[in-house]
Order: sequence, then C-alpha cells, then structure tokens
Amino acid sequence: MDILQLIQANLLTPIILFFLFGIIAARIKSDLKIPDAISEFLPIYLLAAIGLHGGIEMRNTGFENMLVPMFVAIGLSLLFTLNHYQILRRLGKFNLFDSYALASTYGAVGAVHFSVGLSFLKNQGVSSEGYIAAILAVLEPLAFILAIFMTNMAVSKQIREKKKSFGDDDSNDLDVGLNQTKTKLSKVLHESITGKAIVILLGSIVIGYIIGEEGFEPIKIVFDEMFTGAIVIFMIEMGIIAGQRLGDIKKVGIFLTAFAVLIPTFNGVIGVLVSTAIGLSLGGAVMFGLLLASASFIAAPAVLRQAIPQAKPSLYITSALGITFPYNIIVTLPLLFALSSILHSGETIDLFNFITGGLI
Amino acid sequence: MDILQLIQANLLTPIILFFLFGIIAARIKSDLKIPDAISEFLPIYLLAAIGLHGGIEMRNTGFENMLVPMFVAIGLSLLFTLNHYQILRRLGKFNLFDSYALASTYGAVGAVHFSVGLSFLKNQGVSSEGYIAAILAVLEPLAFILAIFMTNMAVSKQIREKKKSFGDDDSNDLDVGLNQTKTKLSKVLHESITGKAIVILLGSIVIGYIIGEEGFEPIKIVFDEMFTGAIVIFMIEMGIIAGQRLGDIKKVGIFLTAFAVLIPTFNGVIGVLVSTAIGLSLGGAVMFGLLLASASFIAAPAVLRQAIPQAKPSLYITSALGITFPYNIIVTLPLLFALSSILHSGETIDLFNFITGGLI
Amino acid sequence: MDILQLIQANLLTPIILFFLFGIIAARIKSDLKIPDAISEFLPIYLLAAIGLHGGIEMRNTGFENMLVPMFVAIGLSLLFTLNHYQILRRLGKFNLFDSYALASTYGAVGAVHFSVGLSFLKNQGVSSEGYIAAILAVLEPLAFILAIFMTNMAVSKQIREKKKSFGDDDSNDLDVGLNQTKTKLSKVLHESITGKAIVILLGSIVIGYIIGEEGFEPIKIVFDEMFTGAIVIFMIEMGIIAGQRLGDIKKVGIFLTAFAVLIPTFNGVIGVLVSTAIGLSLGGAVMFGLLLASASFIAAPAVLRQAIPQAKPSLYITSALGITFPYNIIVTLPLLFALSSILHSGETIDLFNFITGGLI
Amino acid sequence: MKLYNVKLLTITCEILAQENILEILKKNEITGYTKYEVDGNGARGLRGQGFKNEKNVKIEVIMREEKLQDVVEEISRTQFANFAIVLYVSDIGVLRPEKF
Amino acid sequence: MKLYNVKLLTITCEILAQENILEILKKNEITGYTKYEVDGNGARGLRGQGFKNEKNVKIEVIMREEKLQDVVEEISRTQFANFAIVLYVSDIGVLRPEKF
Amino acid sequence: MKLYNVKLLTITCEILAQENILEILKKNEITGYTKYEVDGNGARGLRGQGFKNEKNVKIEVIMREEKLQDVVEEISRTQFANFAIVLYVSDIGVLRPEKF
Ligand SMILES: Nc1ncnc2c1ncn2[C@@H]1O[C@H](COP(=O)(O)O)[C@@H](O)[C@H]1O
Ligand SMILES: Nc1ncnc2c1ncn2[C@@H]1O[C@H](COP(=O)(O)O)[C@@H](O)[C@H]1O
Ligand SMILES: Nc1ncnc2c1ncn2[C@@H]1O[C@H](COP(=O)(O)O)[C@@H](O)[C@H]1O
Ligand code: NA
Ligand code: NA
Ligand code: NA
Repeated sequence: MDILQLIQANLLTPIILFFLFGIIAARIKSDLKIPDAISEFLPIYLLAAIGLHGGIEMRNTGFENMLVPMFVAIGLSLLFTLNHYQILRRLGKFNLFDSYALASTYGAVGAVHFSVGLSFLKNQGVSSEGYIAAILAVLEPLAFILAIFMTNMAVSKQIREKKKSFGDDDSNDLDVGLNQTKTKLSKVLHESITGKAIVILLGSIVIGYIIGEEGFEPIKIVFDEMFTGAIVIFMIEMGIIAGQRLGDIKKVGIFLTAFAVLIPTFNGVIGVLVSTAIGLSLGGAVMFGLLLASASFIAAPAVLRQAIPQAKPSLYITSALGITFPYNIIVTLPLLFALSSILHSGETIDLFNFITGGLI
Repeated sequence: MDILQLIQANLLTPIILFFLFGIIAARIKSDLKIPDAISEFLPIYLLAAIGLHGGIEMRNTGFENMLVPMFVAIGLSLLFTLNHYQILRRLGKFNLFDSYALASTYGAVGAVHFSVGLSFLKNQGVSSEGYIAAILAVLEPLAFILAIFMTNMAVSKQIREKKKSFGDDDSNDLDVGLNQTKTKLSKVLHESITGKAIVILLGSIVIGYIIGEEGFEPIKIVFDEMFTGAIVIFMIEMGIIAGQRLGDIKKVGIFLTAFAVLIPTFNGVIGVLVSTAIGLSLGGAVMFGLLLASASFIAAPAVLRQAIPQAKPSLYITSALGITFPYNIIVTLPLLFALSSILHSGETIDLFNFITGGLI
Repeated sequence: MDILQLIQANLLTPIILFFLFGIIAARIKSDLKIPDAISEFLPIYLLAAIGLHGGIEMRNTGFENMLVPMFVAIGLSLLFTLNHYQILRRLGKFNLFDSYALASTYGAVGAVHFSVGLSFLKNQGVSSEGYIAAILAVLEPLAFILAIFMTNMAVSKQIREKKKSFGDDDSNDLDVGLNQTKTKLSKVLHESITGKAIVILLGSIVIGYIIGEEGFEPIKIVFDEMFTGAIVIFMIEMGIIAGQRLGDIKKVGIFLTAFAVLIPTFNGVIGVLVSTAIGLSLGGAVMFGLLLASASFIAAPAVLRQAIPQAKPSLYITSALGITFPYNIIVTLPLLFALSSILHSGETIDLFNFITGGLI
Repeated sequence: MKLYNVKLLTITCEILAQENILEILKKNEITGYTKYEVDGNGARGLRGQGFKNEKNVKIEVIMREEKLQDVVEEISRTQFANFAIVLYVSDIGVLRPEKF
Repeated sequence: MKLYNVKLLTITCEILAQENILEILKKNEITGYTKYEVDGNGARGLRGQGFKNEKNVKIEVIMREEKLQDVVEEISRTQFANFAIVLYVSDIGVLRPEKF
Repeated sequence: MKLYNVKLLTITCEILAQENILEILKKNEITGYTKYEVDGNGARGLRGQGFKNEKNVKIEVIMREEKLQDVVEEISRTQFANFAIVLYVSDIGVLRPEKF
C-alpha cells in the first residue's frame, strides 16, 4: 500500500536513521554526545533557516491570504488543548495539574517537527506556504497560556470552595489566586514572546521577507543547502536524549502511550482536512497538519516547570519526546503526506477507511 | 541620490538586518544567545577566511606593490591616533588616560568591519587587493603601541614634575617609569604579535599564498562560500552585545557620540582619497578607507584594560561597538564605496559638497 | 624523484600547512585555540562522514569481498603489536608497562590519519574500497585488548613467581590476577565497543549502506563537500596540541624517535604490499597501509591510562602525536601512494632499493 | 590584612530554579553572586545530560550572617518542594566586609 | 532554620579518574555529588589544554563525617599514585541532614 | 588518615586580571591552582554576557597559612582598584600538606 511504502521510504532517510542511531547509542550507554554548544546552537540555526525560508516564500506569494489559516490554526489549537484535557482528566484519570500540563504539551507545537517536515517536503520536491512559519510562531505560546490560565482558575476555584465549606467567605483569597494567575500569565506571556525560539523565528521571517530570493543568495548555502545536514546532526542528539529517557517510559503507562500516538494522528488528520478545505496547497496542508500533530518537548518543560510545578515532567517530556516525536516523524508525517496528496489529487476517497487503514 | 540608495540597499542585506535584529533581541531582553564556543570560533574562522583570500589574491597579483600602501597606512594610522588624542583632550576635555585609550581605539582597526566590507564588495561583484589583509594584520597592534607609549611617557613626565616641585630630584623614579613603560610595551607588543587574531590572519595569508587558487579548491566551500552566512551568525551575536550596551550610551555623552560618527567618516574618506591617489583599485580603496574608518572593539578592551587600566572601558567599548560599528557598516561603507566608484570612474567631483551631502 | 615531488606537493596542501601553522602558533605561545566544543564535535563529524562514505561505497561495490582484507588486517595488527613489544622491550629496554602501552599505541589505528588519507586520495582523484572504514572500526580496540591481556598475564606471572620463590604456593593470588584481567578486559572491551568513535563510525557505515548515493544527496554538502574544510580546522587544533607537547620530545629519547618513524614506514609498506597482493585497488591499498602505519593518539590515552596506569603517557602520546602523526601525513602517505601506484601500474620494481631510497 | 568573618551560601539547583533564587536574593537586597553550570546527581536523579534545562547551576553568595536566615528560609520554603536543590553554608573570611 | 554540621569533600582530579571516584562513592552508598570541568596546575603539570581527557574535573560531595574516613582512605589508596589529584575537606552547614 | 589544616584562597575576578593573579602566585612560589570560568554580578555590574573578556574566572589556591598574608596583600594592593574582583579565605583539611 502507498502509505506503508511511504513510511518505509521515510524510515530510510538519514534524518530518521540518525535519530534511531542516537537512541541505540544511548541504550548501549555509549559516551557519544553532541557538545552542548553545538546542540544549543542548532535549534537557533534551524529556526533562522525556517524563518528566512518562510519570509522569502511570503514575499513571493503574498501574505494577505494568511489570516484565515492563522485563525483556523489558533482555533483548532485551543480546541484541541481543551479536548486533550477532557480526555486526560475524564478517561485517563490524571490529576488536574498533569492533565493541563499534558493537554498543553500536545496542544503546543514543536519546531523540530517542523524542521523535519520541511526537509521531508523538500525531499519530495513539494513546496509549502511560507506563512506557516508565522503560524508556528503564533501557536508556540498559545496552548501554554490557555493551560496556565485554566489551571490557575481551577486552583482558585478549589481554594474558594474549601473556604466556603469552612464557612470562611473571605473573597480576598480568590483575589490573591486571580492576581497570582495574572502575574504568572503575564510572566509566561512575556517570556514566551521574548523567548529565543519565537524571537529568532519572527525576526528571520521579517528579514526573509525584506531580503527576498536575491538578498538570500549569498547566505543560501548556509541557511538552505546545509539545512538537512544540520538536522541530521541535531537528530543524533535528539535520539540520544530520547534514548536516555526510554527507561522512563514505563512511568508513562498504557493510557498515555495510546494518547501519545492516537491524539497526534487525529489532530494531524483534522489539520490536513481543514487546511485543505480552506485552500492550502498539498505541502501546506501537510505542514499545517504536522503542526497540529506535533507536541512540544523543548519549550514545554521550561514553561511548565515554572507555571505548573505540581505536574510531573517525567510524564510530559517522556511522552512527547520518547513516543510522539518518533511516531510523528516516522508514521504521521508520511501519513499526512499521503492524505494530502490524495485530497489534492481530487480523487474521492472513503476517508474513514483510509485513516483507520493507515493506522493499522 | 546614489549614496542614499546605496545606504538603503546596504541596510537591507542579511548582515545588517541580523545585526539590527540582535540589537532588538537584546533590548526586549530576549534570552537569545549564540553559544560562547560558536561566537569564539567565528572570529577565528572569519580571519582564516580573510587571510586565505588575501594570500591567494597576493599570489595572483604579486605583492611587490604592497610596500607603499602598507607604509601609507601605517603613517595615516599613527597620524590619526595623535589627531584623535588632540581632539579628545583639547576639545573633549577627557583626561589623559581616556583620551589615549579612545584615540587608539579609533586609530586601531577592526576585523569585523573588514569581514563585512569584504562581503559587501563580494555582493557588489568588486574585488580588492589581497595585501590589504596584510595591512590589517600590521595595523592591528600599531595604534595601541603608540597610545601606551605616549601614556606612559606622560605619566613619567608627571611623576618627574611632581618630584621636581617637591625639590626631590631623584631621577631613579623616572627610570622606573621608563622601565615600566618598556616592560608594558614589550608585553603588549609580544601579546599583540602572538595574539590569536594576528597569528591566524598572518598564518592564513601565508598559507593562501602558498596554496593558491588550486590548492584552495577543496576547502573553498568552507572558507569562501560559507563566509557571508557565517558573518550573519556572528552579526546576531554582535547585535546582541551592542544591544546590551545601549543602556551605557548615555555615559558616552554628546561629544564622544559626535566623535564616534565624524572621525570614522573623516578617516575613511581620507583613506579612500589617499589610497586612490597611490593607485589602489576601486575595491581596494574602499577596504583601505574602511580599515582607517574602523574602530577596534574586540582587541581594544583586552589590550587597554591591562595597559591603561585607569581608562574607563565603558567609554571606549560602548562608543566603538554601540555607535561607530553600526554607523560604519550602515553609512560609512556605502559612502566610501560611492566615493571610490566616482574617483575610479574618472569623473571630476566637488568633493566637499559630496561629502557633506553624503553626511546629511 | 617522484616520491619527493609527491611529498613536496603534499606538504603544500592546506591540511598539512594548517597543522604546521598550529605547531608554530603553540611554539610562539599564541593564545590561539579552537574552542573545546568545536574540537570535540569535529572528530564526531569526521567519523560520521567517513562512515557514510564507506557505507555508500560498500553498497556500490558489495562487501562479500571484505572478509579476507578484514582478517588480514586483524592478523597484521596483532602481529605488529607483538613485534613492537619485542623491539621496545629487547632493543629499547623499556619496562614491561611502557613496552605494552607503546606497542599497542602503534598497533592501534588513528581516525585522524584516516581522514587525512581520504582527503589526500580525493585530491588525487583516486577512490578506495568502502569497507576499509569498517576495518578501521574493527581494528580500533584490537591492539589495546591484546596489550592489556598480555600486560595482565605478565603481571600475574610475576606475582606467581614471587610467591613461589617465597615458598608460598597459594594459587588464589593467580586467580585474583586472572580475574582482575578479566574485569579489566571486559571493561575495556565494553568501553571500546560503546566508545563514541566506534559507535558513530559503525552507525554511519550502516546508515550509509542503507541510504546509498541517492539518500545521501540532501546531506552531501555537509558530510562530503565540507569534509576537507572541516579537517583543516581540526588540524589547526591538532597542530596546537602537538606544538604544546614538542617540549616533551626530549623525554622520548633517540630510540623511541627512531621507532616512531621507522615502524610506521615499515608497517605501512607491508600493508600496501599485502593488500595489493590480496587484490585491493590503488587507493584501497594506500588506506590499508596508512591504517597499519597509523598510531592512536586520541583513543590510546583514554584506554591506557585506565588499563595500564603504570605506563608513562608522556611517552606514548608525545611520540604518536608529536612525531609519528606529522611524519605519516607528510612522508608516509605520499610514499605509500607512490608505492601503490607503482604496484598497481604493473611495473616491476626493486622493492628494497625503492623503499630505502624513499626513506633517505 | 585583617579578615572579617562572613558567610558563604552555596545553592546547587536545577537551572529552571535559578531565576527564582536570584529574585529571592534581590528581594533581600543582595546583588552580588557568582554562578556556573554544573552536573550532578541527587534525589531527583542524574542531571546534566540531555537538554540545557536539565542541567544544574551552582550559585554562591557571600553575605553577612544577618541576612542568611531570611534568604535560606525563603528558598527552602518556596523552592525545595518543586525543584532539585541542595544548599549549604560555610564560614569564610573577606577583606572588605562592607562590600557584602 | 537550624543548620546541621556535615562535611564537604572536594576532589579535583584528571577526567580519566572521574569514573573511579564515582565508583568509590557508589561503593560507599553515596549517590549525591556535584561535578564540573576545571583547569589547573599542580605537581603533574598544567591541565586543561589539549585533549578533553587532559582536563580536570572537580567533584564535590556533601556527606556525614562517618563515611568520610572510608571514602578518603580508598581514594588516596587507589588513585593518588596513578592520577593527578588533590582532595580536601571542609565544614559546612545544611538544612536537611537526612538527605546526605 | 589525618587531615592537616591549610587555607583555601578563592579569587573571583574578571578574566583580564587572571594573568596578573597567576603571576602574583608564581612570584610567591605557588604553582598549584584550580580555575574555571563563572558568571556573576557585583559592584562592577553583571559579568558573563557579551565578549569572552567580560567573563569572570574563579581561581582557587590551597596554600599554607604562612604565604596567605603576602599573596592576599599583593592582590588587594595591585588589583582591587582596576578590576572587578572578590576574594575570600576558608579553612580546609588536606591529606598531604607537603604538596602545598
Ligand atoms: N550529597 C551531595 N553532595 C553534593 N552535591 C549534591 C549532593 N546531593 C545533591 N547534590 C547536588 O544537588 C542537586 C540537586 O539535588 P537533589 O534535589 O537531591 O536531586 C544534584 O543534582 C547535585 O548537583
Ligand atoms: N595548591 C593547589 N591549589 C588548588 N588546586 C590545586 C593545587 N594543586 C593542585 N591543584 C589541582 O589539582 C590538580 C591535580 O594536582 P596534581 O596532582 O598536583 O597535578 C591540578 O591540576 C589542579 O587543578
Ligand atoms: N556577594 C557576592 N557573593 C559572591 N560573589 C560575588 C559577590 N560580589 C561579587 N561577587 C563576584 O565577584 C565578581 C566581581 O565583583 P565586583 O568587583 O563587586 O563587581 C562578580 O562579578 C561576582 O562574580
Ligand atoms: Na500540537
Ligand atoms: Na581606525
Ligand atoms: Na597502527
């Protein structure tokens, strides 16, 4: 079948193979390690390259038509985050904190996913709308802000209820709760917006837009041609880190494991369907879907440890990096590509059979 | 007007834009940072690339005709340093130590300026004499040595005069002063000559000369084609550092701010005129002028903190990095290019109007 | 003469020149230094590139015919190690520990040698059998294991004899000795096999084999075209480290200096002859010979300090890095290339005259 | 060259707690400190592998005994529960006690 | 906020001895430690230039006085002869002595 | 396993003063030291951002009490005015006092 072949072909690309290699290196306890300075630099480089690429594309194709996809992405991202919470809290019986932390980890987006997706499309000779890089930047803090807001609301409510049941109707405490929420939210908001990922991404989009193809020429070799090679090096390190965490996977449990596979697939497929419906191209729909399918494992810990310290990082980091990320780049990405190809080829298909077929 | 257009075009290159981006990132207190190892490596790489390029050019064009420009550059550099001192001390009312430190900061040369200049010319499709890289190496320690010599002489003289006025004619102290000067000078001289910047630059010039175009072929992609991309990454860091220092600019004061803009323009224009007169090419005259216009902000602090510790680093680093460097790469460089283009096109021009016109 | 010309031509390549430059920089006590993160990353990168290249070649040419050369290499490597020991212990009068440490340093192989060799061949437009990268991986731990085994056997024997002469025939101590040997050996074996060098090398060979030319295309610029440029940067650091150790060379002594030059030449020539006899190509024979000629200066210290702590590192590191490495890349490599060229051109030659002629 | 007795407070904690610690210091009007990244092992497992955020940082603060109590109390109350953290105090002698 | 007296053992040694030291700690049932790379000079010459293996590492261990004797004894017996190493002990105060 | 009392002198200073400090140590015939780069904040502002030269370095020297006085005096006389620098002394116990 087409999808399986695509998955298999994708499995045999340097990006995936070096990721798997990194996992193995960590499992056999090799001392292999990409030096810190390099693995801190690579995400900056990758985001700059993504941004420049996006900005140049936006200059070529205009960005008037960017608003609808942007708002659709925001809406879906918030909806999905709330949906995750319900599933985790009701079905998964996770506590409030873990539920919100996980909900936003999977509602948020991942830049590494995005890099791998771009490189996959490049390999397939398919282009995508440049403004999706801008959507990446906007979605980055969104799910966290929602989750932190909801968590703090819930905590304030709990406090209020406790007070009431003790007959102590001092609404000051609620105010304190609300104020804390405000402080936390404004801090997270500020840190997100000035966070290096968003800053370099937005900056590069703007610069790419200004310089265009021609201005890009002298730096093309570094910021375009070396892109896939740089991802490969980064994937070794991602593999090593994922491999070191594999031992924690038993803590994740069967429910969360299933969640970590099914939810990205679901979100991604919805993303492709919706984005195709609003007119995105074959490649654009893949990137849109991948964004929604992605989970955050670099930004999430930094934000959530501060904002929802009660949640267990071993849950959200391990599931996002150890399960969802490999699953997404190996299975979801080619799946979304196949789906989008079919949708854009105009064939009529029985979507339900198609999707479940692709999953099994 | 031609120059304004050129400035505007230059403003919209990745190099300048990423520098401005770095400044903004620092101002909004983003945590964006190029890891230390990368930002320590980049100057080494840039100097190696400059040197190889220079050496190969020298092999192509010979270096017999290098002596006159070299001595002219040395003469101008010393003259300018003394001139800066007079202006700073007399007009600016700076104390002896700050005056000499600033005088030599602006008398010295900057390798980052040079890199940006080379890349600018490359973009314009204009080449320059290879031996200017050698001039860069020779000028590097020159202004510092002069300034340290003068400072220590002045201090010795002060000591002697004090002694005299106290009726204590013990010339030993003078000897001590002179000896200290010698020690400091020989130390600075040694450190300059074995300093990494000069060592890698001179070494690469020699190696470039030996290997020539053909031997360069296998490493061309790294040391030539990646050059501008590497500068862009370095400029992000330079922008961040400049941005972090912008707060200090009020300490610089109006006089020094004017100095930091007018002197480089003046020195650069003289440099283009003189070097054109002694026969340098269009591009060569631009690089020659840019060298003289440049101020040192990497080497200067290391040398001056040790040699003239009484001078305030916040003055010389901030003005050189925060004012002169951006001004030079945004305004002076295209200005010098326009000037050199006109001079080399053989048109007769009203220089005075031209320059003042370019400034306003 | 041909060889001298080749040596001279090789001397004037960027790789050799930047190595010599590094030595000079260290000798004049320059503060030039490639930042740690970069010089730790470069060997990983180089091994990945070597491995990918080897794997792709193996896919092109098959690896059925790899077994004979592999076993011949293993046999020669063990034989040479024992031979070194005899020479060092008997003629050189080194103690047991130094003898075994040095024997295995020269019996082991060096990845930097290998990189320089590959780049040399590339420059000459000559290719080599891909499986030699696999031989590099297999040979890496071999000589160390042999040396550690022999050392511990010898120590146990000494202990036993001492006991006997004291009339104390408690064979438990021997068992302890044997057990310690086993622990040490299994530790060294495990550490070698999971050591970063072997892991990245083997991993990249496998990945290269899987992806082939076509899959390599998107990362070719990073892992192939930048290869020589990256070696050049690494050679600066190697030169600096070698230069810092030059002062220790007097500790090496005249015997070991001669050993450090003659043995690699001898081993390398035997390597070329034997590998040509078993059918390797011109380039393959050069790489095979270079492997046997090489001495280990990165892996050796890490293994030997732990396993034979009684041996003096100043001997084995200094001779391998300070004498043998420069000698090999400047003299042995072109020598082996000339030899292999003649052997593969079918001319009949008087080998003895040829070799001694090449040496003088 | 008289040496004056002051205290050295050393805090080894995960990088994500660093900002909180520095804020507590600031609140107590302590601006001087020295910090550097370290690896380590403790109750919360091996730290220093993986992502930068999973490293430790060591913060050293020279301070007068008067302020020690408050700072230590606030750090232990607000940070101990949520972050990998270890803290200790030693006696040192300095030349210019007015600096701290 | 009572501070309890414990010992801080600091070992500065070449990187190749690090694993041995950590094993000795483990054997003595000490799992907590902090470590970082340093440069230095000593009887075995300048360290920190050249290859990574030629750097030093500093290992700091907070521990109770009871275990100190054994650990120090084993380190000095097995490592002093073969590796560049320096070791010292200082007195510190901690909040949660049960952690160590 | 007797521990002998010696002094640990710790100097945190900007990188540009490092060579001066090491020279003062040498002049006092002290060759052993350990050093590493650190960030920090103090009277002369935040250090560790920006150029490498604007970082701090921490130098630790184990020495006998006899030499301490001279070294500390010379450092404070020649370096305090021109460089960001902080210095403190603590008591430690070592095994081999003859090494220092
Ligand atoms: N016994 C110890 N000695 C020295 N450092 C320790 C010790 N225990 C913990 N640490 C450090 O403190 C950090 C946090 O400790 P913990 O909260 O116990 O995980 C660890 O990662 C170590 O760097
Ligand atoms: N007097 C000292 N003060 C501080 N650190 C020292 C001293 N002596 C040695 N060291 C450190 O301990 C390491 C090993 O010392 P050694 O075994 O004497 O070479 C050195 O590289 C230094 O980092
Ligand atoms: N109170 C303090 N505690 C710990 N380190 C300090 C303190 N004050 C200053 N430092 C360190 O010493 C360096 C120089 O201090 P200063 O001369 O006050 O700027 C700072 O950059 C810090 O690294
Ligand atoms: Na998502
Ligand atoms: Na100048
Ligand atoms: Na060998």
